[in-house]
Amino acid sequence: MTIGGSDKLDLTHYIIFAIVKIALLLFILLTAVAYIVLMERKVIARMQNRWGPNRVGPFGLLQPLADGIKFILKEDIIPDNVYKPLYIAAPMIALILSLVSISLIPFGGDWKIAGYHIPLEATAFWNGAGIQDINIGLLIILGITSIGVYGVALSGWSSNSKYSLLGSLRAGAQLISYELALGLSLIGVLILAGSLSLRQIVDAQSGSILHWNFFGGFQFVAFFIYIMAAYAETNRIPFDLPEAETELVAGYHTEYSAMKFAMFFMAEYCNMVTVGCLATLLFFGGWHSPLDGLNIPVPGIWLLVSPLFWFFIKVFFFIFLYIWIRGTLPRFRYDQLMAFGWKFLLPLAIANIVVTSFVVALRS
Amino acid sequence: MLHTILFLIFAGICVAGALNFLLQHHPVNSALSLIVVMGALAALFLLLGAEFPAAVQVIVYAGAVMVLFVFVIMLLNAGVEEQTRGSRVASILGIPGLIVFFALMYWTLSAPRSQMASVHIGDYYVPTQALGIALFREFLLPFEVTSVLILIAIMGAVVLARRERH
Amino acid sequence: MIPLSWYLILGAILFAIGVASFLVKRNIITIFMSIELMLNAVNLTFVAFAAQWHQVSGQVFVFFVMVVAAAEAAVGLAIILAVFRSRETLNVDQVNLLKL
Amino acid sequence: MNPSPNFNLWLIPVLPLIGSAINGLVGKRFPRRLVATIALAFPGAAFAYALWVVSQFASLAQAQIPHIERLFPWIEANGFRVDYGFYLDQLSVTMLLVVTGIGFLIHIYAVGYMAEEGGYYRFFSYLNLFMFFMLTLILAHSYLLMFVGWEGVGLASYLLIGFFFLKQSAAQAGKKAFITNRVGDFGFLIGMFLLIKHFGTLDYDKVFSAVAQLPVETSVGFLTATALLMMFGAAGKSAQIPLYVWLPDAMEGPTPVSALIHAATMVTAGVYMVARSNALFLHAPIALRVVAIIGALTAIFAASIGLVQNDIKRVLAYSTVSQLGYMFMALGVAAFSAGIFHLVTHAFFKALLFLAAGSVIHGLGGEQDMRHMGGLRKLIPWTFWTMTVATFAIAGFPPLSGFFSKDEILWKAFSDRTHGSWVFWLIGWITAGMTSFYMFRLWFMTFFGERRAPVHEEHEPAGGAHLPSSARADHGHQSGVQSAHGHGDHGHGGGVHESPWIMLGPLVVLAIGAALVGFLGVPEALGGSNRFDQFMAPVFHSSSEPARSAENFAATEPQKSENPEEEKSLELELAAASVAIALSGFGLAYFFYVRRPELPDRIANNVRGVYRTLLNKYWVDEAYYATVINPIVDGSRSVLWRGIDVGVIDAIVNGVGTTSKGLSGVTRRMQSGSIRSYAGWVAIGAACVVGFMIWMGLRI
Repeated sequence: MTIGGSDKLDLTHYIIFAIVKIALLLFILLTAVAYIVLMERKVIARMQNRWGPNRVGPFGLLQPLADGIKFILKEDIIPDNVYKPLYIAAPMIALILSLVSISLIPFGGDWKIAGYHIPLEATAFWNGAGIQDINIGLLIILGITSIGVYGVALSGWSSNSKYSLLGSLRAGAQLISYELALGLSLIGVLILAGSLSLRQIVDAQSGSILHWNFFGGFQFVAFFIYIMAAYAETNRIPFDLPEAETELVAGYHTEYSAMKFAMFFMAEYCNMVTVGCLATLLFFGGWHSPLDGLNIPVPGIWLLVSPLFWFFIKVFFFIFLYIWIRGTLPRFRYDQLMAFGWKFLLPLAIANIVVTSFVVALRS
Repeated sequence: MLHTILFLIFAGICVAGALNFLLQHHPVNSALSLIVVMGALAALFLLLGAEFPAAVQVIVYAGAVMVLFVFVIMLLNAGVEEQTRGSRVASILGIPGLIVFFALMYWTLSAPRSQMASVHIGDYYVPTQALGIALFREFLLPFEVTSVLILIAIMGAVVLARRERH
Repeated sequence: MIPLSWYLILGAILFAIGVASFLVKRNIITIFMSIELMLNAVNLTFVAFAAQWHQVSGQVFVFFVMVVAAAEAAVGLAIILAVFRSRETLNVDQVNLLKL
Repeated sequence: MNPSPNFNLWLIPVLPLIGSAINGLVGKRFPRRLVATIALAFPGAAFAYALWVVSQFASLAQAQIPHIERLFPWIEANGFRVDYGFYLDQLSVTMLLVVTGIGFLIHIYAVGYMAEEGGYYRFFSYLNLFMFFMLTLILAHSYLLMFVGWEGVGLASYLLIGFFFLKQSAAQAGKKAFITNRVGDFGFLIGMFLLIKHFGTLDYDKVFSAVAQLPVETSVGFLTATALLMMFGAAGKSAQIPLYVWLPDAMEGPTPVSALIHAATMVTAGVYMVARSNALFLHAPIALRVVAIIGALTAIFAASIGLVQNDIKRVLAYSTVSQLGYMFMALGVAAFSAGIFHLVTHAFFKALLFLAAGSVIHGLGGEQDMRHMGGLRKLIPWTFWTMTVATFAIAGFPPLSGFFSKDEILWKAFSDRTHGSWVFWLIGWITAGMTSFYMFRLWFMTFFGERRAPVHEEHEPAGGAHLPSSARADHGHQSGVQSAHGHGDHGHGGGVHESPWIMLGPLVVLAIGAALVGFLGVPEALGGSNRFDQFMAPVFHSSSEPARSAENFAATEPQKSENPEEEKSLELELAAASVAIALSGFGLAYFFYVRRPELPDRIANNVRGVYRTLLNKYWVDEAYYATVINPIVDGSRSVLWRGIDVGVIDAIVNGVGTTSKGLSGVTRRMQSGSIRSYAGWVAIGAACVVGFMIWMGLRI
């Protein structure tokens, strides 16, 4: 990682802070994932006019814990004739990659604790003058998500079963195709911000709600494309063909059980969180409050909390959107999926780039 | 210091992955070790201050090209390769030639007479803007030509892979 | 603080390994991948020289190499598919005739 | 160059070329009527345009003659340059009129004559092509361009002689003509090379002015050599000894061809060439003398052969040869204008004779043997009368054209003290007698007495029209049409028919011409003023005067004697003599072939040897075969073919083939098709390249 002016940096401090931050982040994230699952089940149940889990603890709040225990204690079955090294490696790849990408997400400015400036981002640090983060954070996230394919593909292939193979083939094709649309949809935002660093992108949107890319930057088309592609990337309904129960049992993780299965499961939800965070950062002003423009007097402590508050609100909204859509939409047919990706989203994204660049060029 | 450590780490990963690529008999393993090599190379790019190439390395190579390879391997269900005896020329001529080639390279590169600069981390750092400017100013024509090349490649791939109906 | 020749030698090593695997591998896909490995080695050399001469062009060339590699991969894999359809084998030693 | 107006002379040759191109390329699809129209239109236009040019030419000032039009540089090699240009003076004007006029008439005639033959369009395409080349030949302003026309007419004549190419003899005759001409052309070429070597140019005006500067060569020098080589070429083209053999065989071609090419125009090209180069020849008296001798010998030689031939066209052919000999004799005695004058008159009456003969053959359905003719006077009156005019003209009866021209030549041969001699006169005189005899023999045998029914088997070989119908049915699209000529019964039955008017028209016109053109050149002795001579004077005197003045061999006093009266009387006596011998020839022929028709055979039996010799043309062909042709053929077969071609050239080629085959057999192993072996080669190659580059780097 390029560390500008490394002499200003005390390496040991950096490493210590980083470790602490990562640990915190992991804990929060995994808990969040667990409770997102619970929330999903509840909401879906409501939408289908059921109760959902409500036995374990009050309102079933301990359900995730129970699930976790069950996953851990279950027997770990490894079928014969699987290609073992990859069969074991695949879920780890999936989970690790999805966890790594979260480490590039900035949640807010920085906290000053005991004379140390601590940026709310796992990989950023205070270089004396300001917050130094990765210049190409966005690209790295894209890279990581693009590598995420391997987890899916290899799992399907290594478990040596036709359902899994079909599922992973579908996943591979789907991910490659929608990655293009995803990447292109972001370029409009990049043009507006003139940078690849997530922080700078967010700062470019500071000010009132009207400066957010979604509204001020007229990037709602891009946002639409991004969400579609992201859903496909995360194999969520309506693009969940790789794990279409009705067709392929459970798709690429048919042969998995216990903790390995849990890894895939967590990876999927982590990715959902990442997508939500990205959407927030790129289109909805990150941690900036929509009320920034009209300065309402607020207590100082609030200034400390507000970025996190707004950020999580927004991410929560996107998680909810996921669940909402899952409860609403049917699944695509495979050819429809491809046609939609290649013939609709891709041209639309390109058109969006052209228009945006024209606008920017005219404005400057 | 830091640079040396990082370099050694990633170079080690590179060589190890490449050797693994060479020694593995199963295409999938080779492919995976190649991906590892590419990731390590991306890290080396970062050390050399080429961050955009690093990212593109990961996205394009690891994320697209290699996925394509793995995809094809899965599609054709390529198993462990059988050790057939093809022409002996490869081993008789090729290996010695290769060794000579590498020896020459090593000799020239490591010779003190090749005045190679030595680099810090970040003493030459190319911001993405600079790269973009270079690409769209002085290298505009090659850029356009490559776009044409890609178009042709796409069409060629489609034509070749289409299963002709009888 | 290390001399750039290390990078270049590393590139040479990778390239040599790529050539070697091209020579010894039988599976056409693997052979193809060894080409990618060589290209990567070349990219490393380009970047190293870019750092040596403080020139952007080196990295631009890396960019072009990647583009070409991608195109080549697309076409090459399509060819491999076609060949496999007609020969039912991926072993290059058995694909040494132009016509069946 | 000169201020004279631009006549666009190039139009004259190009018009027939267009016609030829049209007919040759797309004529196959056309109906015959259209083909004929095209074939007539373009030469007709050329003729008309030529007339206009001549009218303009008449109005040119003396200074503007010769009138030269250069179109574009044709060949430019350092210093040496040949333009593509045209040259107009009295000589070429005369030739122009003769060629276009008579050519046009013969075209008309041919339309009728060829009416039922196959390959109609092909025939007229060739004919127009011939016109193009002939006009190029006579209008050319440099020897090289003339050579182009020269070769071109050779080609056209070859194509037309072999027109019925399915007939063996025709094809043979075509080849014979072509090859014999090549022999002559070789001489011409060497002559041109000599000119280039010495003068560095081939343009007439430059060459002549250059020659005029040189002194007259009394011994054999390069002028003489050049002149002799030119003469050799001329001998080839104009069928002089020793290269005359092709002309009689050329009669295999259709009769209009014989008339146009082998009587009227092409064969006179040699005469034209020598006359054109008069400056050269006047500066090489020895060459001039050789020309005279060759001409005289050819004249009497061919005439003697003509005495006994039975094929009507062959008689005419030999007569043509002998008349050409006459012309060369005229040139040889420096009587150029006389030669050209005879050329003109001869063009008329000989063309007329051939056409009339053709008409006879046509009427008899392909019969050519005079022994099977006779008594046709009543049956085909028009043909008879025109033929009569022609016969009397060539026999030299006053006041017909032949008389004046031939008499002019004889007189010059006798009187010119520097170049002439009484020997030439004597030969010419005897030849005149022979000419008169065989012409009247032909006349009587054809038109008088009673029909002699043909005997079939000996009648077979005769006749250009007696082909397998397939030969005529050329290119298939004619195969249905049976030519009237082919029919046995049609020809030999009473059904002799007069030719259609399209054929008789040209006959009549030519007859009038043959009767009257003589009056162009009535000599002073007969109270005329030799207008033709005066007209031609500028061309020849310009160069001949210095020559004459510079005479120093043969005791010389000014050539016109001091008392013109004596001259006149002498000329008159000579004229009387020639008329007398013509008359005697007539009488003899009458006595032999009308009074006592059995007599000739008896004489033939008495002097069998002589008769057979004549009948077999002195066995010249056989001699040539024995001495020239067979050695060449055998040599080519045994040495060139078996030895050099097979032994050396083919051996080399095959050797190359086998060696490369063997080598590739070895190197093929490199191309095993196995990718990895290729990779091995590449690796070693890369190692070499890197090694080389590093080595280079170290050397710096």
